Amino acid sequence: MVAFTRIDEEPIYIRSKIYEPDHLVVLEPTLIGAIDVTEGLKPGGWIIINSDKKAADFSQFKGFKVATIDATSIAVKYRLGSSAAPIVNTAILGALSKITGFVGLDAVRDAVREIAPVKKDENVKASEEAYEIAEAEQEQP
Amino acid sequence: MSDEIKWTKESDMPLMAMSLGRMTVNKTGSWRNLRPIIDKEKCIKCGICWKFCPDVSIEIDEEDYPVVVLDFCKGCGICVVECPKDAIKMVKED
Amino acid sequence: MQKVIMGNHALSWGALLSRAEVIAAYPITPQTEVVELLSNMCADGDLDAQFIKVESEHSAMAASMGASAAGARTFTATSAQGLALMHEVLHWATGARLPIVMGNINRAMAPPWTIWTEQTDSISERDTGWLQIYTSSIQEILDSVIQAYKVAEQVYLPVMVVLDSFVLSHTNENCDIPDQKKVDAYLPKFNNEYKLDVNKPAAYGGLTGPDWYYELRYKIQKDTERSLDLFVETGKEFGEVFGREYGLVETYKMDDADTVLVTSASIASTARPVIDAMREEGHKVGLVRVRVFRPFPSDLMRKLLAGRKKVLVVDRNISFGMSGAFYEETKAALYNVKSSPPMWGYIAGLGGRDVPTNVVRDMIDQTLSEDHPEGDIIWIGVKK
Amino acid sequence: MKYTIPEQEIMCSGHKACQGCGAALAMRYALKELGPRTMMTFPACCWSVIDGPFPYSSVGVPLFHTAFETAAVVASGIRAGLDARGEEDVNVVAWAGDGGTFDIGIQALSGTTERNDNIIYVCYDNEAYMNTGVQRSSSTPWGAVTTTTPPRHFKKERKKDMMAILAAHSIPYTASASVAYPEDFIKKVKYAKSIKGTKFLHIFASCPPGWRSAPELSVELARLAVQTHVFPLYEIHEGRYYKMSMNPKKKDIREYLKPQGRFRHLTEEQVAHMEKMYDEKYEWLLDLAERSKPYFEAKKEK
Repeated sequence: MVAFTRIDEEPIYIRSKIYEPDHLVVLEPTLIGAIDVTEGLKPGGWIIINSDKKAADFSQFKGFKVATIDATSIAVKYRLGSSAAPIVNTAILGALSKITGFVGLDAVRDAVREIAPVKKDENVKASEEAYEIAEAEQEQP
Repeated sequence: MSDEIKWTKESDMPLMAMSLGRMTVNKTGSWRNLRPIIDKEKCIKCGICWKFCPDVSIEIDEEDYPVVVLDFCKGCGICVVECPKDAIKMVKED
Repeated sequence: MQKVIMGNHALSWGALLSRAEVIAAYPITPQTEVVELLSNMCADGDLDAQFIKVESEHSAMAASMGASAAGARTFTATSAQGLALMHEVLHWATGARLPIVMGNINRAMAPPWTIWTEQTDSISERDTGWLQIYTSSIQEILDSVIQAYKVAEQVYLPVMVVLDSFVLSHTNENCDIPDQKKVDAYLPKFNNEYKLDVNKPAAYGGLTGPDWYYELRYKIQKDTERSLDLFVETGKEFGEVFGREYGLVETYKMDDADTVLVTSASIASTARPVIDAMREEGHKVGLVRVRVFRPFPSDLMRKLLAGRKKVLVVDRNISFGMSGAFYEETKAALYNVKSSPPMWGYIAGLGGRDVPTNVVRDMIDQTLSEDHPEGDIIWIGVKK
Repeated sequence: MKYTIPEQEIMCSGHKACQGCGAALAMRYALKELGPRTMMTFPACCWSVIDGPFPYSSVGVPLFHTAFETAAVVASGIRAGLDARGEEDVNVVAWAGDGGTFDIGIQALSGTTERNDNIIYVCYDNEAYMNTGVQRSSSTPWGAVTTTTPPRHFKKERKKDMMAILAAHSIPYTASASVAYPEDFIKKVKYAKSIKGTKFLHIFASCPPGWRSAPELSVELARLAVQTHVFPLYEIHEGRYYKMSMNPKKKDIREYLKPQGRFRHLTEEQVAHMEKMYDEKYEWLLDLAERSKPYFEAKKEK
């Protein structure tokens, strides 16, 4: 499954899919290799991967910047979803905001608190923890 | 009893098909071929004929006798069959 | 209050702010979030409404009819197969002059099974007498529900607020949630003067012969025509109160446009940046987004389009054996007009096929490159 | 005079029912008890015509004519609308024929009933699509001739047990009644009025043109249907507890069948077969009623 987000200060009119994203978030790392996740991704863009590996382990993504976050472990730790099917979106959001700087941590906290249907505190903590530990890696050579 | 409603133009009508009068404008007595005649001698004022009239066409007078409302009686004859004293007979309409 | 909400929730918020008193609905993808949120709003006491959880869409509309006939402000929502199932009672709601407001999420019709966007479901209901608003943003969905009641309750006709499946229904977007007090002032309590009333017993919808049925239809048409002005008036008033004005159509860069793109809903939104880009290249292109499709704003379309060099209409729907509906009706409006421009009719995006900017651009480019359209239907992107 | 049923007449004369119409009688009785604070829905049925053409009406209460399959759910909607308006004391009544109840309307009726919406649903059963000219419905009894079940191919399927279907929804009250027993009929309407939830009344309403019987025999035939155990009068409380309203000594079914043209083609063998079906059903009912006795005794003590 793919989903798209457009972020702007101005009103957004385009209501189609995104074919050439600036950045990419991979929630499910097993997709890497199964499909070309970078198709259309603009050179120099961030790839933020939910993985317990290090960014350097994804050496195949040449020409992009890679960051990893073990969102699954964070989700499991805060009992978001189940161990078999953890819900990783709030953790990955924390990492995304840290790495890209699109929005600050306070905004993430507020949004998660407003939108999370259950376990609001745990979801906020997951975002915070991911924000804390996510580290920007260097561009892949 | 309500009067017949007569319109000449659309602006006279309501917005939707909404009734404005009662069906008592429709004198169903004209449907009748046979007319019930009540024999007061035999009548015991039990009200059974009044009770079983599907057309609300039997009234009870001040002396408790049933009276057929000829404007509306359709002449079905239920009252004749139901009368326990054979006090009602159907006769041909003129 | 600013809030990021999905299109479906914009419908729910619209119903909440309009103080809907009865809601009757049946779940169907992609409409479910509308009723889920409304159920929660009722359960939490935010919305003081009776929620009838019916066993089908047919019953959703029938229950809405009963509630509306009893004088309650009534809301429902559906999509595709559900709307088609309602067909019979959609006519009933109009004939009984019931100001029900319904959200319809445009989903393509089966078979084959599909859940993605296409307007053929609501277009198929264009002759039921329901007024139809096609929206193009999350904000507009919410705002349109409130306006819909204001128009519906003046002309005693039902209104359908239409939005694209997923493209709008499931897109989360920043939305201004209007202040309840302001909404209350804009949309006061409704006193239905024809409601069922034990103190004024009347039968509604009894057998009507050819002598007066014709006049009842005449009245529906007259009030439908009257709603054109009401959409403009209430849209203007909405702008004064809430800062967002709405009309029958939305125009963009039309002043000196010699080629005009006519379309609706989310495609019209995507087309805006295309118009911008082409303007920068020196093409005199403009955009007309048809917002109110029923009644069709024929007069306004004549004013906007007569005398232009070329018009192209993009339809995300098809009336098999003819063409796209917006094209049909735009063309019909321009017939008998002296300076009627040649008109290209494109079918795009059926069954949720994406319509990105480059596809919009292709259609405009093709129009610019031809002197006259070939035929009534131009398919775009058929895999051949 | 001592009236055995309420004196008030809400329904007026002048309506368009045929001579000797059981459905008209049923409406007259029901409204006597329901009174003026009542609203009704009619799907397509005889009563859509009986009530009178626009702009006239006979029922004397607000009435919403609606599509064939929607009587119950439009009533649900009216109930919700009235509750929203704070008019909770108004009786909301869906008034439908057997076609609109047994056949096309059963889905919406089941929905309303499952939700236990606070309405009274009345099915006036004349055992065929009489309004369209006597076509068979799933309420038409075994053996009957209609325009779609001609004598050489009379109806070979049994009448659907609507009472049991309704009872299976565990609604508070389900009852059968007959135009031949107005006091019992009205007692049942009165009880239905007094409790919340979905109440279902199954009314046996004779139809002279449809049954090919004499109009003057309408009440007598309805009475014979009860006396021959063809249409027993009983109540089901809470979907489980059965109570016979009366248990008359069985009369010969031939007395009921003979005056009706719709049964004239039946051979003696077929009549015997028919009688057996009714007898079995009646025994089954008596058995259920017997087993329900403790419930009603306990209720009485309270």
